[in-house]
Amino acid sequence: MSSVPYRYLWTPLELGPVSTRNRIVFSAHLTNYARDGRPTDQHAAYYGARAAGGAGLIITEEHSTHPTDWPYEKLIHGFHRDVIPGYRRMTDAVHRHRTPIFAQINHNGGQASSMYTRRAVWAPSPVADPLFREVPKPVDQAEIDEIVAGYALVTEHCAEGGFDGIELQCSHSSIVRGFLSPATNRRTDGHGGPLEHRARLLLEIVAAVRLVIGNRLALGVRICGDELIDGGTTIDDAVQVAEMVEATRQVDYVNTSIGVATASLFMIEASMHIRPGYALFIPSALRKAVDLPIVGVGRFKDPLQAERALSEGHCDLVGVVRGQIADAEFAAKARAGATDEIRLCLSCNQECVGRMGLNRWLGCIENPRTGREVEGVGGARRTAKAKEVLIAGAGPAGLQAAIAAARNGHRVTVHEKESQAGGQVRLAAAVPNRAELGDLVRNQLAECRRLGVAIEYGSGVRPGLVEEARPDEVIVATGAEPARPWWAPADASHVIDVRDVLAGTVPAGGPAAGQSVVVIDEIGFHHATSVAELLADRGCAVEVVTNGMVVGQDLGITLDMEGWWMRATAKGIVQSTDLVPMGIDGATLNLLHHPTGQMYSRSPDWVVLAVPASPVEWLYQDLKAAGWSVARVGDCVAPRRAHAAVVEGERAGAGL
Amino acid sequence: MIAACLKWVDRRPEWDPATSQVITDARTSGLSAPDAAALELALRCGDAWSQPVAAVTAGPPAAEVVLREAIAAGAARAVRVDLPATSPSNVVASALAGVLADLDATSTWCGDHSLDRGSGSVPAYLAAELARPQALGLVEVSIGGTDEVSGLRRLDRGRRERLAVAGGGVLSVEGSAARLRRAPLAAAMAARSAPIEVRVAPAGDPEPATLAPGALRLYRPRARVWPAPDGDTALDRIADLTATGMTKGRPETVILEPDSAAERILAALAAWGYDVP
Amino acid sequence: MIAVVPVRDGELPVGGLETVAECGGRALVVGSGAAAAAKELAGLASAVKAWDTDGFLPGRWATALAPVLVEEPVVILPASPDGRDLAPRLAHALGRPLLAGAVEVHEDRVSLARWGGLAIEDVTPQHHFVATLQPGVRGVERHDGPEPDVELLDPRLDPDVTDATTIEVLPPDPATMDLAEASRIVAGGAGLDSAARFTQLADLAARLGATLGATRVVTDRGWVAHERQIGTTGVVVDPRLYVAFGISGAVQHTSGLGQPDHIVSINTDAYCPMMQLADLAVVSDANMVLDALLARLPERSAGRA
Amino acid sequence: MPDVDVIVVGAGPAGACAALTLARSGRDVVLLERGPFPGSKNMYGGVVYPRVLDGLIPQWWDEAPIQRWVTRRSTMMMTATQALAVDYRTEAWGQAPYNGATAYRPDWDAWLAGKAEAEGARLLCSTTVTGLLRDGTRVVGVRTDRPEGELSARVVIACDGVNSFLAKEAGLYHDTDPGHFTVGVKETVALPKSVIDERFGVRGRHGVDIEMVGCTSGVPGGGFLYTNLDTLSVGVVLKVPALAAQARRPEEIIARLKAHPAVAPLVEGGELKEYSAHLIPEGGWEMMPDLGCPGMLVAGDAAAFCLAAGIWLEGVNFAMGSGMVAGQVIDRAFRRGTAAGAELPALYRRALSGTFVLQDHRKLRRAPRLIMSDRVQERYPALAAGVVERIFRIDNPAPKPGLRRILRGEQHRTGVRLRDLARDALDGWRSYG
Repeated sequence: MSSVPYRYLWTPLELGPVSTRNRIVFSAHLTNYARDGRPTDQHAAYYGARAAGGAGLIITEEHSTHPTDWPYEKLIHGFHRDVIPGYRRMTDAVHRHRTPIFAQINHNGGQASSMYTRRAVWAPSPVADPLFREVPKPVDQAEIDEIVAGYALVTEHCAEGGFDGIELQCSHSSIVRGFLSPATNRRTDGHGGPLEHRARLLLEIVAAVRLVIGNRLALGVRICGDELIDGGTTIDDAVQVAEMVEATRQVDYVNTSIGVATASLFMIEASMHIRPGYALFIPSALRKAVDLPIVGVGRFKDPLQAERALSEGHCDLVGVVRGQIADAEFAAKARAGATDEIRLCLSCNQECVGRMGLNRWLGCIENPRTGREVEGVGGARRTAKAKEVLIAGAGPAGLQAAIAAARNGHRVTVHEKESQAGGQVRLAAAVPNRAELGDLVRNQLAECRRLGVAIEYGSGVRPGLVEEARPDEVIVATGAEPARPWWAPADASHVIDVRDVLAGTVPAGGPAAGQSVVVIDEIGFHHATSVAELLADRGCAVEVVTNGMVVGQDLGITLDMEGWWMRATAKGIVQSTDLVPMGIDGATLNLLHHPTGQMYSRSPDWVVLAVPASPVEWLYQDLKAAGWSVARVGDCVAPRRAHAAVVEGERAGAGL
Repeated sequence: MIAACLKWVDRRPEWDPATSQVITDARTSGLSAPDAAALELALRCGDAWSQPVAAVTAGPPAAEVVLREAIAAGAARAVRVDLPATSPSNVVASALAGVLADLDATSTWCGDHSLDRGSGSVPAYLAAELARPQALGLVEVSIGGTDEVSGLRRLDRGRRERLAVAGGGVLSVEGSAARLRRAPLAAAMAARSAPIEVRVAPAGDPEPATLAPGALRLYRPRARVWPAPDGDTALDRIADLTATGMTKGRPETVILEPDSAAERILAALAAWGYDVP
Repeated sequence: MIAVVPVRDGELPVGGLETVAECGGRALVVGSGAAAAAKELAGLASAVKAWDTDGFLPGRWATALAPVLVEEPVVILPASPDGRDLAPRLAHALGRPLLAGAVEVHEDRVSLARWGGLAIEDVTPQHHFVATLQPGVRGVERHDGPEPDVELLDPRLDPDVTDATTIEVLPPDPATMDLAEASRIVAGGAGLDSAARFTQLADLAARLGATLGATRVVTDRGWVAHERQIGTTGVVVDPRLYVAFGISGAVQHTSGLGQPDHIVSINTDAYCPMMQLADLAVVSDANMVLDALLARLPERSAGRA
Repeated sequence: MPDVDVIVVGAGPAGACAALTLARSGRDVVLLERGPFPGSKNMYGGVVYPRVLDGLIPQWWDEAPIQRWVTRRSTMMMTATQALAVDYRTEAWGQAPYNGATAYRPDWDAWLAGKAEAEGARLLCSTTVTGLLRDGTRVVGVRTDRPEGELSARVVIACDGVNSFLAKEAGLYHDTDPGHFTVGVKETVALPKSVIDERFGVRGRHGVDIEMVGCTSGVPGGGFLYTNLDTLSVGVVLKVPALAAQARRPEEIIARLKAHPAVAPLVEGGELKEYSAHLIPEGGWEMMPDLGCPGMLVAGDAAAFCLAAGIWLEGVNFAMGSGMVAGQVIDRAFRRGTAAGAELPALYRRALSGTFVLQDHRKLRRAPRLIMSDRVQERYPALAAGVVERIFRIDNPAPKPGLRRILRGEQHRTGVRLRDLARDALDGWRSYG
């Protein structure tokens, strides 16, 4: 029997002068933890926790190499000497665990705006970036020299700050990418035209950086394997670039990536709709062409998945970013054989990727500790006296409260009225390609089991039960229930809620093949789009109607929008915007086009509502009135998304 | 005479990244499971055919541990050819073949492959040197009349082959083929000081010529190509990567009652060319 | 470099294609159905020598093939059971060293796996040599192309060389087979509702000539032995056909699944990852479908061990 | 006529010393070991105090396979966030005749057994003793798991470790209350030698042994941390019933210990090499079995010779000492021709009473209960740490409080009653004084 041996994952690897203890890399990603261009204690604690959790190598987020580069507020300005103390705190926190840490250094080039700098952005050619829509200034030779000098200067700062290596970002969002890509490089001088010319800047930077670091630090280059934009670089170009990089004999490893940050970001930080390991073809092709160690990335969620990528020869190191955001001890748990205790990432992108676009610091829907390591959140404070805690509702809020309370040593019982845990998450996970969301509850249940939390199914909580059990504390997490908007008459039986569709509790089996359905999206997240896909797959003719400017407005934040559009198109789903439901008249649904005041109508077989829900708060009110020590968390306070439930549950449980 | 060719090898080697060497420890070294099975089968043949069994090894003095184990279990003779532990397979085979010829061994038992080099080529080399038939990688053995053995050998894709060897031959076995008997207490004690014949390895290289051993490095899996997404346009490649069903490879999804589902599944299996009863 | 590929009944051995690819398409195929097997090298090889001969006689084949191969500086065999048996005999007959268990072979540089795959030894051969290539280390790039030209050989077998006698070749027994070896697997997950369902599933597997597998949830419940568990804390498998009953297909499970040619998934949840991976995704109750399949398939005949 | 003079069962430190003593006196000794080699059961090791070997192996320090000489001993009282340490270091322990050392048990046991073999003892590994041979009430040999596996002897010495099968079969254990067992859980963590030297402030072959109280997350027990050459051993000993009652997992308690602010900087960044758990007979004097019966003596862990009492955590020295004494007593009895007599156990007990083996156990007989009390486990560390914290805390502009006020305040805060403190102090004085 070939039971799973980790033959490669835990073996060391040499990257120039640096040795990693295993093959798991916490690869570069934005955190928004910087303040005023400087690294913070939040950075140090965040990276330190991943080092403590067993990561083999940590590569920080990018540090800007030049004052012309400031595309978003919380960027580390590596070109200022005053970043060095922050670097030291960061590298010390990681080195304490004998883990190497590399700095990624970068100039974002034309993929930026002048909003912060008040200076024109620099790029190889005056080609406006699709996201920032700003025409950049093409750099002249003196400016190119200045860019190269900037990389050298920041490298000096990094070396002084204690980093073990430098990674040059040449993909995603980078002036080097801009030069490499025929889509953005229209130059006719020695830096434009054939690939050897377009790669000149990269090779100059490699030489300049190597000159600074000598043999003391490692040097890596991150190459894009396919920009996924027309006219951009593809895998053949990437292989050639890797060969050129290897030929310099000055580079110790090659990292890989896919997509362009300002055009195809949804393919860089793929959500759960895209298969794990989807970008493996890139390290695989590069590794075949060059002998340098290659890092593979792209939805690595599981240690065995990583092991297989290594054992099948596709890469030498595996980037596990979101996996280690969700569980800082991803590597240590797998190493100790406790793989089943890993809190698996959902690839939901809600609190990590999603918060970057909102200019907020990085967190995790599952891990309240992420980003708050420095505050000691998520650690147990064992209480002097264990309390009896009763929790009503085993959705994400109730379960998280149970976990946090049990961690502090309290005895916890959760009562769930359904036969399964999970609340709305269970329903939300039962739609096309969203099953991984269910891992949220699976992970919570596993943690409850380890902590000895008792869960009773099938019976909810009534005040009588509380009187019998006489708990010291009660936490109410009873969630929310569907609500009818004013315009939908209660007796219109063809008007149903998304939850009815998902739970299969619709009269007469609900929408069937061949029937027409209008889905009303007033929430702007996965609710409407998921059900629309589900029904379209079932053979219904589906139209999604929203009062917003776009269906599933917040899907953009989690990078689910592009996929939704592609799938909706393929499935023939119609999307109609700026329409406000005004009432239902028999079979007719009346819609107001609010920008013009024009009235429209539809007469579908079914109207499915994705509209704000209403909190289930009676239990809380009853218990409070009866004088119990009671708190409430999650949707029964106010219906919101899962992260709010988890955060509130954690806060309430940990506070006991 | 029946022979068992045994190898002294570390059963739990480790890699030392600092020196790029495999670290072995005499304390965890001894008979591998396949070698133990080979010894047991040699002893069973000896019992069945009333012939003495000789245990033979090629290795340094420390390797005598495995010979003492063989003596304790019932081997009548024990011979060690003095060779370094890292000798190449053909050198080992040729040294062993010399001893086996001297002993006039008819049936020779070996483990199917050793842990250290792991090539499994010594038994076949022996067969070639001794000009005898070979039955290698046996997982099950039955012992017939004198010098007649048949056994089951693992082929690829789960098939098995039953082979017979008459008049003696070279047989190699997997560890699961037999479990080495426990040596009686008195024999185990006596074996601690039993005599072992030591021979000097034949001088010079055997034919065919050997190769100088190369440097060891940590195992690095060989590069293998994962197909890149198809498509000339970016959108085609994205569709291929995301499997959004816009181009190809979309699974066929059917919603069916159990009976029709069963029919549909059987039809699909048949259409894909699987023989379904 | 030339690949020597021993075949049985026209079927290439494991690692056969890789060996041919390693030699840049030059191959000599030997065994029963060799000419037919040579045609399977379409796209990989353009000209192939084939010696269609019955049985498997490593001793006699080696002496017979040695004169054919004497001009070839490098001869590579797959380290399949038959390849491993034949290679040392061939090396001996050619008077050459054998580099067994290679992971990569070039004329001037050979990398050999040592210590059970812990280390690689890089060898620089000074002479002509014979090597065996470990199956699965190389992979083979996609190949579509015309069938190769086949040159038939018929060398003389030396009656003085003795080989073991083959009594019979037994087909695989899926019931007891290692999961890792199985080419067809029928597996069940949390969607099957009782231990008894797995007795039924094992029965179905037997009737389909497949081997039984399970997910972690099921082995944790003790319904199926742990060595039948596929995935992160279990076994890595690589079947051609995979039939999943009530398996949602979390990455912890699918990471243990190779690249089956065909996947059937039966699940009430049309959108779980296993259904997305499937070639045929059947939305139905896995328990009932299991009953229905058993009702349709005859009992396993006694002859098939 | 018995097959041999003496059978020693178990080639650990006790068995090897017994065999060595007897073989040197010319006795025909067989040393039976269950594992494939002596010490094979645990890969890494513990702290040994080998001075007991002075008489047996003169200049043992020149050849003993030790990891580091313990030249620094620290005893730490801890609360969740505080640590108060008594830290002692001396150069004297870093030179002959030395004091304690850390050692890997496979190295140590194999070395000692090798010494016995060199003196003529016959070591047979992979041989498990499955029962005793008796003639009436007298033990006359052992039965092994090998075919024709009976071996007779004039005397058998059972050195088969904690929860001894042989002592039990001979009916020597009276009390196997699980309350008298602790489970020892240990992680061996690799760090480069230079890092260990720097973190622990030692050089060369010098090393550190730290014992800790109040670090076991409310489960009665203690913690330890010591330096090997390029690994650290860090672990806890935990009271079995309390562990079960609180449904705590030992891994979790070790993890918390490793995260303690006083411990984390010492162990951070290490690579886990081994996790091991084993049972320790920690009841000491109270659970000690009869030390023999006609024809058989018991030594080492098998006789529950082990001290896991707070600042002492010793076993190997008692094992070596008791093995040695068993060997000497038997040899003397042979010379007098009284070995078969029923008085052998009494002679053994008397001889042991004259040595540290029994004296230490008697002296510390109250220690286990004291150490495992929640006062020593939680309240006293909190009290002590609290007092020290107040003494060293500068609350200016407030003036320094008097020591008495501090004491009273902390005593109140931690709920320590003066009566208990006095009684425990007396107990402690009787034990350790």
